[in-house]
Amino acid sequence: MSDPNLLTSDVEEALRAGVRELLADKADAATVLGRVESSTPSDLDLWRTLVDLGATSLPIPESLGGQGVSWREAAVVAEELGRAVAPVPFLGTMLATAALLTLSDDPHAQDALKRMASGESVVVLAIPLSGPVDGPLARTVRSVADAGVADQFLVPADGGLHLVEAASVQPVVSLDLTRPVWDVTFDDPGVRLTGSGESAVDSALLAGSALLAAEQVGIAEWCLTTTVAYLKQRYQFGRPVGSFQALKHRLADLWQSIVLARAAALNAADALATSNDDVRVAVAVAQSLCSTVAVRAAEECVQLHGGIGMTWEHPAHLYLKRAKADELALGTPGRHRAALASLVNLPG
Amino acid sequence: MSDPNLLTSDVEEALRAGVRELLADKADAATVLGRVESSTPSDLDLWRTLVDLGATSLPIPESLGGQGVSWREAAVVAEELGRAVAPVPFLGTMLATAALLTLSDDPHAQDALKRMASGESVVVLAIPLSGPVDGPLARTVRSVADAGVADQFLVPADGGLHLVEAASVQPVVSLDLTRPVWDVTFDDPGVRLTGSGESAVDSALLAGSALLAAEQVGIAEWCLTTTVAYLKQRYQFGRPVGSFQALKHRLADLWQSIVLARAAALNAADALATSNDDVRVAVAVAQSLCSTVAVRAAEECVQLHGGIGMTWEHPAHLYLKRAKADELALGTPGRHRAALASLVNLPG
Amino acid sequence: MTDVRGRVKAFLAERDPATTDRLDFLRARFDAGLAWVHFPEGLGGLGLPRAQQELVEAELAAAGAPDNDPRRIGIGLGMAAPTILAFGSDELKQRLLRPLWTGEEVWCQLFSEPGAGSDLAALGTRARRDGDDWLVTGQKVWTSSAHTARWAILVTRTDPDVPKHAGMTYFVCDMTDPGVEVRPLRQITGEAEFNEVFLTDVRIPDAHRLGEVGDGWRVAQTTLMNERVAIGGRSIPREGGMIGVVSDTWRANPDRRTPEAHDRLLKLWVEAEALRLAGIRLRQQLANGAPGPEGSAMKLAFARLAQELSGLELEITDDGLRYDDWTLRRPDMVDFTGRDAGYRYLRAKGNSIEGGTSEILRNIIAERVLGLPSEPRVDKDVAWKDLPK
Amino acid sequence: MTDVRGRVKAFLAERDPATTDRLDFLRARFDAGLAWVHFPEGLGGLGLPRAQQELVEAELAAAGAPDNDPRRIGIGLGMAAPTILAFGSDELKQRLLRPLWTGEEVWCQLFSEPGAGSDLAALGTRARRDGDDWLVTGQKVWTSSAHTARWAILVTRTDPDVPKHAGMTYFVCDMTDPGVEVRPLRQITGEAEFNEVFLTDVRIPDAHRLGEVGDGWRVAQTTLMNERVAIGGRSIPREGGMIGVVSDTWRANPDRRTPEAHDRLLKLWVEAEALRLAGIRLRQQLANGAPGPEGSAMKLAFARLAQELSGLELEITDDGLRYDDWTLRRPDMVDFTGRDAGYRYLRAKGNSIEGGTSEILRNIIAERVLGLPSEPRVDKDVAWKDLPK
Repeated sequence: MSDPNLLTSDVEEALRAGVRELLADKADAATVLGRVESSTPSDLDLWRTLVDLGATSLPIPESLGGQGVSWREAAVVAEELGRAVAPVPFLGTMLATAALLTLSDDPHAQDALKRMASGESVVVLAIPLSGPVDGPLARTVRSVADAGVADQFLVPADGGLHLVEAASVQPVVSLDLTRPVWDVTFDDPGVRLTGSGESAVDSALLAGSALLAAEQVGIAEWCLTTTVAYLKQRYQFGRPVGSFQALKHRLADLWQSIVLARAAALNAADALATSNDDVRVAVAVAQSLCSTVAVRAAEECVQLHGGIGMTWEHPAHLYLKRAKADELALGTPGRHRAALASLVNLPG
Repeated sequence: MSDPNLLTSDVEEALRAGVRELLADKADAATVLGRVESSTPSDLDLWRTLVDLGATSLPIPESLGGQGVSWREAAVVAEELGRAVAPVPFLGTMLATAALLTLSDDPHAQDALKRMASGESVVVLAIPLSGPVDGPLARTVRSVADAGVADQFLVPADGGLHLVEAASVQPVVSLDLTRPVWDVTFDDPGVRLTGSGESAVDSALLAGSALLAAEQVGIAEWCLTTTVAYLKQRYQFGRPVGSFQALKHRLADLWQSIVLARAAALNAADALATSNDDVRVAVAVAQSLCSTVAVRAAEECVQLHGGIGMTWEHPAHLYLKRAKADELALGTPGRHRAALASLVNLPG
Repeated sequence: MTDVRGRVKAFLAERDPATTDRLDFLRARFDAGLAWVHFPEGLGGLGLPRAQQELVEAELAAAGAPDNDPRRIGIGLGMAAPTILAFGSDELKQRLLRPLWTGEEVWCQLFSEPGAGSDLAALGTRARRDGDDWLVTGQKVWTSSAHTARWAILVTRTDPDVPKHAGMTYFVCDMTDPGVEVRPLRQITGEAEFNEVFLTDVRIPDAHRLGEVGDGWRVAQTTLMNERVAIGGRSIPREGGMIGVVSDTWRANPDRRTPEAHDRLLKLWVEAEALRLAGIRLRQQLANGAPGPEGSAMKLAFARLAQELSGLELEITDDGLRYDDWTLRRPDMVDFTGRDAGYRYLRAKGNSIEGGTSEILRNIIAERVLGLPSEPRVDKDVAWKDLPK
Repeated sequence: MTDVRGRVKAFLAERDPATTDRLDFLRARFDAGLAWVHFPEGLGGLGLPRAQQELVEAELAAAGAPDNDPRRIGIGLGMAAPTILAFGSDELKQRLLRPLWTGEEVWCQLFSEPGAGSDLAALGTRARRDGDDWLVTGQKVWTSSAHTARWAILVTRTDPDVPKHAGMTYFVCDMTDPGVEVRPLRQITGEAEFNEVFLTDVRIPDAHRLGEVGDGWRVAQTTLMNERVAIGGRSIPREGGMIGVVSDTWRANPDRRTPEAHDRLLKLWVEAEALRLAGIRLRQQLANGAPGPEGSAMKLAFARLAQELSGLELEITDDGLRYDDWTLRRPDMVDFTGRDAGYRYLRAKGNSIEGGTSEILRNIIAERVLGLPSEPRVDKDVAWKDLPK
């Protein structure tokens, strides 16, 4: 097995810079906090700009109006969206994209991908963001990410995937304010796409987990950077708080964890992009590690900000809630490790 | 359920002071290191003095020549022996004592207890110190603690306990220098004692685990105290190393763990002494916690001593080896927690 | 020795708790010296040893007497009262202690500031002398009960030209003064337990000063020494508190179980049980008259456990992505069991910050319990106004 | 640009590795400038970019050429050679570098002292001028290879009356001097990888000084900057190193498995894999000419992983109470896979101490990578002799 490519290319860095600049402009902390307290928590204006930038259709082939690049680039976008906890329907649409790409012989699937690439539609995969997806799905799917702004849903049922409009989409009071979930009810079977629904969902979960890992790296880095900046300018006992050794050591350890998490996340995206045999191992490694690191980073961010980190007005809580929800999303670290056990012959 | 008594009495403190004084005199670090490098790693002179002090026969009834007190007092002795990593056959004989006390209607058992109380015999329970004891025992029992100085063994076989002399006792190169193990072979069935061998071994394991927890508290406290003392007098960068905040916080956390471990160990000894229904829970809690705390304390002791802690001449390694061996002894923390799960209705 | 039990019985004989108005009963109890028996006579006490209070409480509880809802007025009872007793004039004691104890007047504590959290002595709220009064201007934060309080204990800076510990002065502040503005401070849970308090030329008579001018640090120490983890009179039962909630969540949700979560739960169960036992031991030490320093270990362990348990609970609960309510509530106190897993997770984050951060607590343990040397200090001999902020 | 590949081919054409004596081959390689191509001509190099060395190594390895056993002479190659090159006289370079590179003369490093571990600049080994020589007296510790070394790099204190960083001087020390006494230092593993070195009036010619008198700290920095985690040219395979050993132990001992140990193993497996990937990434950055600071993260993570893995291994191995051998051995290097679980457990404890403790590494990361402020310093402006010790 040759080594994965764990460097980001100049093209990838240019994409990152573009997205980051956009988010700095349209999704600073105050804007995001205001947005999530409103009745329309998802920012569709921002989404439209991302569509125009091509950032939402990176893995869709050019023939269908997408960018025709790879999941590596999508992971760059995920990381930047995580760094800003931007309230846009990226994860839900990427799950749908990955599923549809496995069924792209079907003209309805092609059409859906085209509409997604152009921004005409927001199509979301109707699975519970947390919890088992392997059971039979009820008419109501609970806790679907990004459902509130979806025009259509991809619904796994009877071994296939169905392209459906929802009968109702009910908001749920969600822990994660920047990626709330909805309960979605269907009463129309819609269009059944040709091909295996199971393998489509499997592909979606793999891609979604790899993107989540990238997002978690973005979250963790924001938390570390913000904490370091705060501790440099906060004085107590006549010294910058960041000069106290116990805190320095904790932040050094956190940085060390992020170095490992970043390598694992890049590896998962690269494995996905190159469709290599190792992708399941790569994704399980990345998800279990990055979930944990992001939660720890967010928890340290709150703690090391002291009282101010406990307030609603400081953005730290948005990251804490996202990090914790991400840990539950698409399998907890423990479940990813359990999956790994059989992949690498370490039976329990 | 009324609260356990988690204070030590004046009598118990007097016992502690007596044992501690004796050990300071006869088992300081240099003496112990010299002893364990010799061909006779167990210190029978010291043992004899402990016998004379009554410290080895505390739970044996006065009618059989013992002190007729309880396992609480035995735990005080275990803690002090742990604090000194004293190379005496306390654990092995206490395991045998606990087993024999459940069979004390048998005149051979009474005789054995009498001989143990007087110091005439050293009787040891022939079970592997680490690893499962529930399987059928072979003619050779591997890794028996304190076997090298035993005159007789209690051997579980065919559902009963047998009082036997060993055919051979082979020294094993042991990780724990201050409590080495031996492989013991039997060819004579000896005397079968009346009563259930299983319940005798079960009682022995409960008592042994509670004593081990007390021992681990002693180990942990020595490691903390010694490290604190070293860091106060060691200067680097023009300051006592103990003034560096990162180390202070680690030691504060360690102290906190020891506070909890001590309460758990006292509770286990008290539950054993009062034969209360809760003893299995109390022992599982104490063993799983105290094992972990002792290992962590010993590992921190080595690390925070820097280079000197890595040398053979400094006693830290004796504690590290004992703490790690104790963690494996009579069930790892994970196994004790697994036992707890069914006791407190937390199924996996 | 005064027969406390006899006094209580005599008191009860005159006033049937079942038929006496609650407030009348409490006032009469104060006047009978049965409020806090270790306080002086005339101020709600009998000048007796503190330990005797337990007898009084037990007798009154057995008779079904109303209490003064001590959790609700904890700051008054635990912090203001001992400080007023130690440093207040006779007039102040007479005026303030009775309604404080009965709960007729709620108290709050104006100590922390945005720039002075762990480093309380850095505080910058200025008090300037104005005739027989002081004029106070500044901002305080993390003030619970400020919106219901009649009075506050307040620490101010009266001399910025001396080192920080030397230039502070301590007052009793009337919260109805027009210069006092209270704003709810919303937390990450959505609710607002605490407040920000803005003080603008608040006028405080010099007679409301506690301790000498410039002696505020020492007075504040008296207050803070009384703010310690309350050790109740009774033991917590096994699986009391958050471990019980999480254990029940585990039992109720077999689908969410994984071997990894199982062992994590068991580890936390073990630690929660050991923490409970450490509490029993500490209470037994107290009863024995020989309390150890273990209380600080318990606060540290409690915060960590609450955080880890609530983090685990979100993973094993039915749907951890949901929250119960983001409405801006104004609760009287923390409700760790009445709300859902998400609330517990978020609220527990405060356990290692409020009442002294875990970091400060570790410093204190390292220095006072273990005797490790302090770090080099750069702020001891510098005038407050010259400190970097 | 010099065609390195051509040079190697020409060199090999004249000397068949299969028939040439190993030492002759190595000496000739040095003389041909193919030892370290980034060194100057005449000193084993060709004055080329460092990256070209990899081509040389690959060509020679492909031809089956002997190497100079770089792990065995790591201190000479990695630390002494760059320092001699930067600060040595021409005579010293000519005399020392060739046998250093061929391995004919082994080097050791006399830096650490019992009282100067993390704080190297506190060292107290005194060098006093004596005519054209220096007389050196003191004690060094943790010296690997001292018992086989011909030469040492040595840092001493020449002026105790100035602050500690200013009064140090750096020398090349002849280990055969009669004033040098080497004693094995037994470790907790039972073996003695390291030595204590006692120096008593060791006579060193002034010509063996590297850098100016009083400039030893700066010279030592050159040495230490070259002592970093060696990033080999090749990737480690998955499950390479200790994780592979422990995974195999797991596979071999089903009886010892518990759910708790299982998840712990998987966590460590994940971290080991991520550490391996971080290494690949760092090498790719280096190859790209843009190395990041991640090497220090890797050392920190490596030490922690080695310790946790070996701790787990004792729990899951057949009988963790046994040890393979307490004999006082004198190994050339650490043998993490050839010995048993107990050895790995004990030896791994050194990973977070040797080559810079994990604590010092965290300081460095916090200050140099994260840019956090340093702590107040109490030792900067004090004469060395007045520092508390």
